[in-house]
Amino acid sequence: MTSTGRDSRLPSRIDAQVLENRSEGGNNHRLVLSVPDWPGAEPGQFIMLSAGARAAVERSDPLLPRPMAVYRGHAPAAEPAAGRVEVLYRVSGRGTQLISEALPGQRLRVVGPLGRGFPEVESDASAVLVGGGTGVASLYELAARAVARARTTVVLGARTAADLMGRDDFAGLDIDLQITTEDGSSGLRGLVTDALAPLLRRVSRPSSTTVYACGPTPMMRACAELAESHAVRCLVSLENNMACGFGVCLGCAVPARRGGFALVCQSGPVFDSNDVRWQDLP
Amino acid sequence: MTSTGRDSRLPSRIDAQVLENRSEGGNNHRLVLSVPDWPGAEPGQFIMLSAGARAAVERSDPLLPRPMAVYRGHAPAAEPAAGRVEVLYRVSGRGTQLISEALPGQRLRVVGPLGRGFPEVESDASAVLVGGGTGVASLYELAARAVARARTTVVLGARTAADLMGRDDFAGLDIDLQITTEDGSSGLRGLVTDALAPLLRRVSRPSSTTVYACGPTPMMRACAELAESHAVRCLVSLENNMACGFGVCLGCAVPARRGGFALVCQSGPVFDSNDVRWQDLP
Amino acid sequence: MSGGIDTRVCLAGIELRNPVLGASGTFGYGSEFEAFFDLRRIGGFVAKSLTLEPRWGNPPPRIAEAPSGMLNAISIENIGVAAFLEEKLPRVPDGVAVIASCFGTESAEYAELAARLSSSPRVAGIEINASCPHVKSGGIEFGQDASLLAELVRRVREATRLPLLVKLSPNVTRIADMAMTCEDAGADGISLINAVQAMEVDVETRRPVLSNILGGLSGPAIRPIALRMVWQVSQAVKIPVCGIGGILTADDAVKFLLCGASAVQVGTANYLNPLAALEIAEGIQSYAERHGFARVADLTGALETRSV
Amino acid sequence: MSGGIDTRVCLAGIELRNPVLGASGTFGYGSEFEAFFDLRRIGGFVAKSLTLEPRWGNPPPRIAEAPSGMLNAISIENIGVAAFLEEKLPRVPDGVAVIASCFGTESAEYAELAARLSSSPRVAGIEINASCPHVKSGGIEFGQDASLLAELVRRVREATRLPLLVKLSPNVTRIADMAMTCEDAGADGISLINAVQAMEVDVETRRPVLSNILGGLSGPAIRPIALRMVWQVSQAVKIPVCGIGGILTADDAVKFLLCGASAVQVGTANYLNPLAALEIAEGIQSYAERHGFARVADLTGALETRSV
Ligand SMILES: Cc1cc2nc3c(=O)[nH]c(=O)nc-3n(C[C@H](O)[C@H](O)[C@H](O)COP(=O)(O)OP(=O)(O)OC[C@H]3O[C@@H](n4cnc5c(N)ncnc54)[C@H](O)[C@@H]3O)c2cc1C
Ligand SMILES: Cc1cc2nc3c(=O)[nH]c(=O)nc-3n(C[C@H](O)[C@H](O)[C@H](O)COP(=O)(O)OP(=O)(O)OC[C@H]3O[C@@H](n4cnc5c(N)ncnc54)[C@H](O)[C@@H]3O)c2cc1C
Ligand SMILES: Cc1cc2nc3c(=O)[nH]c(=O)nc-3n(C[C@H](O)[C@H](O)[C@H](O)COP(=O)(O)O)c2cc1C
Ligand SMILES: Cc1cc2nc3c(=O)[nH]c(=O)nc-3n(C[C@H](O)[C@H](O)[C@H](O)COP(=O)(O)O)c2cc1C
Ligand code: FES
Ligand code: FES
Repeated sequence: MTSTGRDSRLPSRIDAQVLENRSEGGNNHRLVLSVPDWPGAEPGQFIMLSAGARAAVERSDPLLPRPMAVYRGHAPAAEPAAGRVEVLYRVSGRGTQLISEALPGQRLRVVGPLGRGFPEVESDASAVLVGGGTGVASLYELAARAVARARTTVVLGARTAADLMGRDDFAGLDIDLQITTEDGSSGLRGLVTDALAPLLRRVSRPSSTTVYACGPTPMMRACAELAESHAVRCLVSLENNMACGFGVCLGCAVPARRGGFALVCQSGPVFDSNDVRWQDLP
Repeated sequence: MTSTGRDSRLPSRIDAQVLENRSEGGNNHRLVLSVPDWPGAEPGQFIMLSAGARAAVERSDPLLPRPMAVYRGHAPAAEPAAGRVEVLYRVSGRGTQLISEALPGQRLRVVGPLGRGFPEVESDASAVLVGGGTGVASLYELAARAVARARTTVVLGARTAADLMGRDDFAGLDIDLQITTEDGSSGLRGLVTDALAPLLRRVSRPSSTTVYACGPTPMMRACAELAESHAVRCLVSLENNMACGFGVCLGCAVPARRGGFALVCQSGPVFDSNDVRWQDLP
Repeated sequence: MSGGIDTRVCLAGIELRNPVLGASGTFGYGSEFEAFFDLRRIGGFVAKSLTLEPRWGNPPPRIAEAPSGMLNAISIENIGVAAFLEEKLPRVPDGVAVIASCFGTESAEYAELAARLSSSPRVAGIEINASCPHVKSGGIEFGQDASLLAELVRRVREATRLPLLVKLSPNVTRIADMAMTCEDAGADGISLINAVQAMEVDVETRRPVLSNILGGLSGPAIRPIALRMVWQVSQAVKIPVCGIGGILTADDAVKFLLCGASAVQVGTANYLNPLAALEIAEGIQSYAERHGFARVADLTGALETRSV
Repeated sequence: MSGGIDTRVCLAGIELRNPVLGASGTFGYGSEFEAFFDLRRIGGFVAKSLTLEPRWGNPPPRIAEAPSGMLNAISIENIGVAAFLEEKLPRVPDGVAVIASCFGTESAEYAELAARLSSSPRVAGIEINASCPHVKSGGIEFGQDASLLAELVRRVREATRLPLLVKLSPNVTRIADMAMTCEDAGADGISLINAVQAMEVDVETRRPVLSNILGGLSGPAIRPIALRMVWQVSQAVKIPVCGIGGILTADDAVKFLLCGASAVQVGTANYLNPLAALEIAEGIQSYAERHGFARVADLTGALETRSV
């Protein structure tokens, strides 16, 4: 697969300190970590997060760290100790449950920044960002940087209003924000693709428009198909199961259009949708 | 082995709610649980405590519950919802570490009351209670009940003053309280046996005097030997490794003087020291 | 568990109210659980393995904790078959299936145990604990050698007409071969797995943690191994399979049923939660209802495998 | 690790700065860890198993979580021996012992791999991954059949003068017999254990979690099993043993050394903590110092067993 992102910064293992960790209603939580010397991350890069600095040593179940997008990273050049990493996550299983129990002051193991993020949005282009479920978290930095360079539209979807992630943050950006919920409790009733389709129909310059999608596989597949039918480029950020996050377990393989597999943690998580063999995804 | 205790109440499994759980300095912690319908426990009985109501289901490591003496149990006949169980524990490993992280409001799994406790102290007898380390926690209820019936002396020992458990509670009882620490930071410098020996030398009626000991095995063995040399009866409360606490794993076996083994959780934890084959204890 | 769908299953000819049994060595002789729940609400239990004479086990330490599991080296401490028949069995309420587990160092001992146990109408079935080293074969376990195992099962088969389960040791190269051996020798069902041979060391004392050096690993740590073996055995034999190993929840139990087990045994989980077997039985029923199964028995073998 | 006691060990003729290696399939080709620490601070690593030609693995899902462990069914995806020699090996800093792991479906493939790898002075040793099903024997793994294993080790032995380790499958009845077979066939050392065959099921979809249905269980869950096998093998063979399985901490590693291992490999722990191998190496040294050992090598076999 062709690499879509910019060169990534070297990852390291950091024992980060919890500054904030709270529910934002429903199962959505916001975690703010103090990470001195955080080198910064490109939009779309991620970290591997363990629920303790000695997580697996003190209790080895659940064992694996969880991949989490860097929702917002803050790497102040002048004052390295002020480094911050923010994560929006949904408590959906045993690993995220454990992460949600971490109290301010506690240390969590972070490995990152990892992966290749989104390429820089071209100036004067049109960017359409589509986030569903936890995929929303991978898009905030991209939106924040795109807004100065391109016409930026963001579609955020969830099952119901309470499940929407990061909505207020996105609303604070100078973007065209559209919300969809399956039950109609907020914004358009329906799926993100119900909002994306009319947007793509109105596109005047397909060649300078890009769709950036992150969410459940069926959603990304649908976005990719829609974009293709309008001759618009589509980049997707895949959320695969991962054990390591840095290319040594080979667990995160995704079937590649050109044959064989690509590692989501190394060549991705951002891929050109044409490079993914969608029909072979589980 | 001959049973030393009174009939135990039927145990049940209870999802108890944490009312208080805090460090008392050093590694000693006090846990207060709300246990509606707590049937009460005899002095020396214990519970099996898991660090969560769904402990092993959410995270299966560490797996086993931990046996803990009922430090103080409160079973108000009139108002069953006011039942309380108090536990004094030392954070010494992975299980107690996890228990120490439980926050007020959280639910912990309790199985109990378990085992056979101390027989009732005879009126007008002399009772000498000797507690070392976490063994102190098994003796408080006994001391509190003995004081009205017998001349009661309590010897509490620890490595250093900060390790002493429940000292203020014992000091509030109308007993003769003696403290020993190995480093001399509080009370007599030395071991509990250094305080016990002179006490036993002064005993006038050995046949109506009983030593009640709970602590590390070498301590209990030394107490048993001292008592025997003064022809004084000695009851010990053994702290064995346990998986179940109610007689089905056979993991808590202790070599019995009369041959074979006895289950600490079922025939004990309180035994007549003459019934234990001390030389075969690990 | 009144109302709702049909929870009954048949395991090797033993009719069970529901597919959950207490596992041998973790359920005592049944009465220990009566303080906690009415035994008639689960399928039944397999009693602690019996020998002809009462037997003490290993000196302490006998147990230790392991990652998501525990080690034990109890070594079949039990009250002997006579006391079991006279004192323990009569205390079990009617309607609770009691399976008796037999243990010996020679086939003849197993056969005699089976014969004596068959005299009681309260014994619903026999389970051969094949994890005992055979004295005449230099410490090789019955369950680790196909010809020893075949001979053992044949001898016990001749001694009893009760439903006969063989409980397999997981410490073998090809578990399915062992199961087929048992089937050919006349077993009515296969129970698996027993604990996995393991060891733990104390780095401070530099000694093994167990007095016996080696012990058996049980609990959730071995569940994926047990599940694999149950699946392999279910493919290989026609007789029913009883799944055992690390089951803590109804979901865990359902996995074994889907992989082909007709019933399950709950072991180590009883120690953590004396109500585990009951909660698992109730949870299996809810699962079956939620997923539109007409009977709990229909869960058996309902795993869908993609073409590979 | 400057100052302090002598940490060097010798594993089957391979001189190691300290007894900690990264395990095959968990340490990539080494370079992936250079962002995290200087590879010269651990003993070295075993590279991902190589086949003669590059090879893709199984379709996703390839991994799943298990109690205190994980399942994988990667199936030896690798870049092939040529790319390894040309592209990967030259990138490893001098002074880091690289052991090449070989994998094939016939003995001849293993022998050819060993021969080609022996041409490079940067390969410190060969490890035979014997967990591959032998094509001509109907899917039986080399490591599960003593005669297949003997033949395999002999063929590879003839093809290389490099130190030769054989990595054993734990899915066997008597691990010590397999190790003795390797010793007799000319192996210089035994690595054990590989992952334990296992399975996981998703109760919502009622499908196996892995596309391959079966996978290998690794991580702390299997540590007590691995420790038992290392102890059994150390008693049975004279050649050195390399301990593998669930090692997360220095204490875990020390247990393997005490049970007879000359060195250890760290696997799954690398995923959770890319600095695990380094921290374990440093922790072993502190342990040895704290317990008054003159050299880390003296830990090997220092377990005290009571008379049983
Ligand atoms: C690059 C990337 C970025 C992500 N960013 C975010 C984010 O910012 N916020 C957020 O809430 N979620 C994010 N996810 C998804 C998140 O990692 C999973 O939701 C999470 O791992 C599920 O863990 P759990 O403990 O809740 O579930 P469990 O049910 O405990 O997980 C069970 C097992 O499945 C694995 N697993 C299940 N679903 C996933 C998944 N989608 N991805 C990886 N492993 C999975 C776990 O590793 C575990 O082994 C991201 C995933 C990737 C790959
Ligand atoms: C009847 C009884 C009453 C007890 N009362 C108290 C009390 O009131 N307060 C208190 O602090 N402690 C008490 N103990 C001891 C307490 O149970 C242990 O200190 C505790 O289990 C150690 O657990 P851990 O998680 O700290 O240690 P870990 O190091 O995690 O334990 C490791 C393993 O060893 C086992 N283990 C280690 N030491 C013991 C032990 N002494 N008893 C049982 N299992 C052990 C654990 O079960 C576990 O399997 C009592 C023990 C018994 C038998
Ligand atoms: C302490 C203990 C004692 C056991 N005793 C026996 C026994 O006497 N007979 C037997 O067949 N299995 C015995 N087992 C094995 C269990 O029945 C069961 O097969 C094994 O523990 C795996 O199941 P689990 O993971 O649910 O515990 C024992 C297990 C434990 C933990
Ligand atoms: C994802 C993954 C891939 C593996 N690939 C290989 C391999 O290619 N060759 C090999 O010999 N072992 C392989 N192993 C096995 C490990 O080297 C090791 O033997 C096993 O995982 C047990 O050690 P651990 O518990 O420390 O991980 C792999 C293990 C995992 C988890
Ligand atoms: S997550 Fe391990 S290689 Fe990608
Ligand atoms: S702790 Fe299980 S029998 Fe005593």
